[in-house]
Amino acid sequence: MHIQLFCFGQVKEAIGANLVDFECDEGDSVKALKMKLLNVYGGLKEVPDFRFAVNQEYVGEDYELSENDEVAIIPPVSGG
Amino acid sequence: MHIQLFCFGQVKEAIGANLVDFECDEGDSVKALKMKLLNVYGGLKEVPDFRFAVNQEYVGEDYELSENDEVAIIPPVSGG
Amino acid sequence: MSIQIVSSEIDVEACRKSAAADAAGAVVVFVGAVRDNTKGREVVRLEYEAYVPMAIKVLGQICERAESMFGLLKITVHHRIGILNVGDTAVAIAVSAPHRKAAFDGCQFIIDELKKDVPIWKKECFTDGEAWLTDRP
Amino acid sequence: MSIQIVSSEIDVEACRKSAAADAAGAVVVFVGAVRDNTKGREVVRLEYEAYVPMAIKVLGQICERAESMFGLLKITVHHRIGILNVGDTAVAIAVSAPHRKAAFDGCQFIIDELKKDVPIWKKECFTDGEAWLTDRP
Repeated sequence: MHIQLFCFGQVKEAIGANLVDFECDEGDSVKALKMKLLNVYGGLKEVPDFRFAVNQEYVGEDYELSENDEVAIIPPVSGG
Repeated sequence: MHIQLFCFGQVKEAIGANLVDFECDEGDSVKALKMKLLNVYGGLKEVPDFRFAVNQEYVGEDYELSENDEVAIIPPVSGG
Repeated sequence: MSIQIVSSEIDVEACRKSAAADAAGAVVVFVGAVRDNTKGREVVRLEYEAYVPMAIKVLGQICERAESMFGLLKITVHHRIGILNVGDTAVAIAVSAPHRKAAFDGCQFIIDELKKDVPIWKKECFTDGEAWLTDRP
Repeated sequence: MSIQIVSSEIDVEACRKSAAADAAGAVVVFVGAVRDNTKGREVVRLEYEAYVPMAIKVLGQICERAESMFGLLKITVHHRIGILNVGDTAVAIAVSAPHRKAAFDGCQFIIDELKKDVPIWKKECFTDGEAWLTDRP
């Protein structure tokens, strides 16, 4: 299953791109995606407490992903 | 003893002027002045909780007045 | 510190700019404006008067306390007197601080104290009469 | 309600004016500016980036909550992204309310929530290095 992954700030630097196409399995939770990402991109371990957003809403780790979801990895925000 | 009396807002309307020369006795306290004023200007009784300032500082009722003091009667303020 | 009682229009943007500082991460501006109603009664205009020299003196004392209590960097307070119409700015308070909490707290402190102690008065002129404002907001 | 993420200079005065309303007795404006130092380290410039569509969406949700929690009349939030220098405005938040307490509380709520949840990031560039800001202020 194919998802779009948006990366910002420290995450973007850890992954080396601000948009990547990522393959995961049908029915994968956000938690499963996180494990896979940490395996592929070791640099993510350096980023403190990142959250996930799906289709521009924050989601918990139990959220079940669907084909073509727009997923964003949100490192600690620092606007303002 | 001679003092200058500045009047504002409701006090000005009760007294009918914004500056009056007022005679009181040597060593009069603000409290004594207040009693005299209430006798002369009955309309002052309608003004809620006015305070006194002498030479542009708030003073308590025990404050002892001096010749040529600039006294102001301060009705409830409503700036802003 | 800039404290003024003026009888013409207040330039809020100039107040804000005068409070800016390189060490300031936060500027908070409070604008008190003439509302179109007071508890449902339609307001036509307000008339402000002040005991000007004392108002400036008391405002200065309030701002000095705010500066030391909250660590403010710059403070500007301009209050207008005379006849004001709906929408007019009666007071503008601009403060700066390294961080936002101090700026919010300091600005709110100044307007709260102003409303308690600064010798300025407003008479509200309604469509059906007029009254000196006496109840504290 | 006006919410914008912009890459050019923010017009704070326009933000303030857009929040004015005849029923408003109070307008509070918060300006977040680039400080010349962070904990004593000299700042050269900041680089802001945002996940723009989500930032606008989350800001909209925050402003809707603020509106109903505090009874705000109008709200304008403009946040700048890109490269900013010392003194530049990073964010301007202007809110109006019938009375001042609601305006202060509502404005402070919006900037507090913005700093917790809106997907915007700043990298601080010092004279001696650079770092993504991660500790919450």
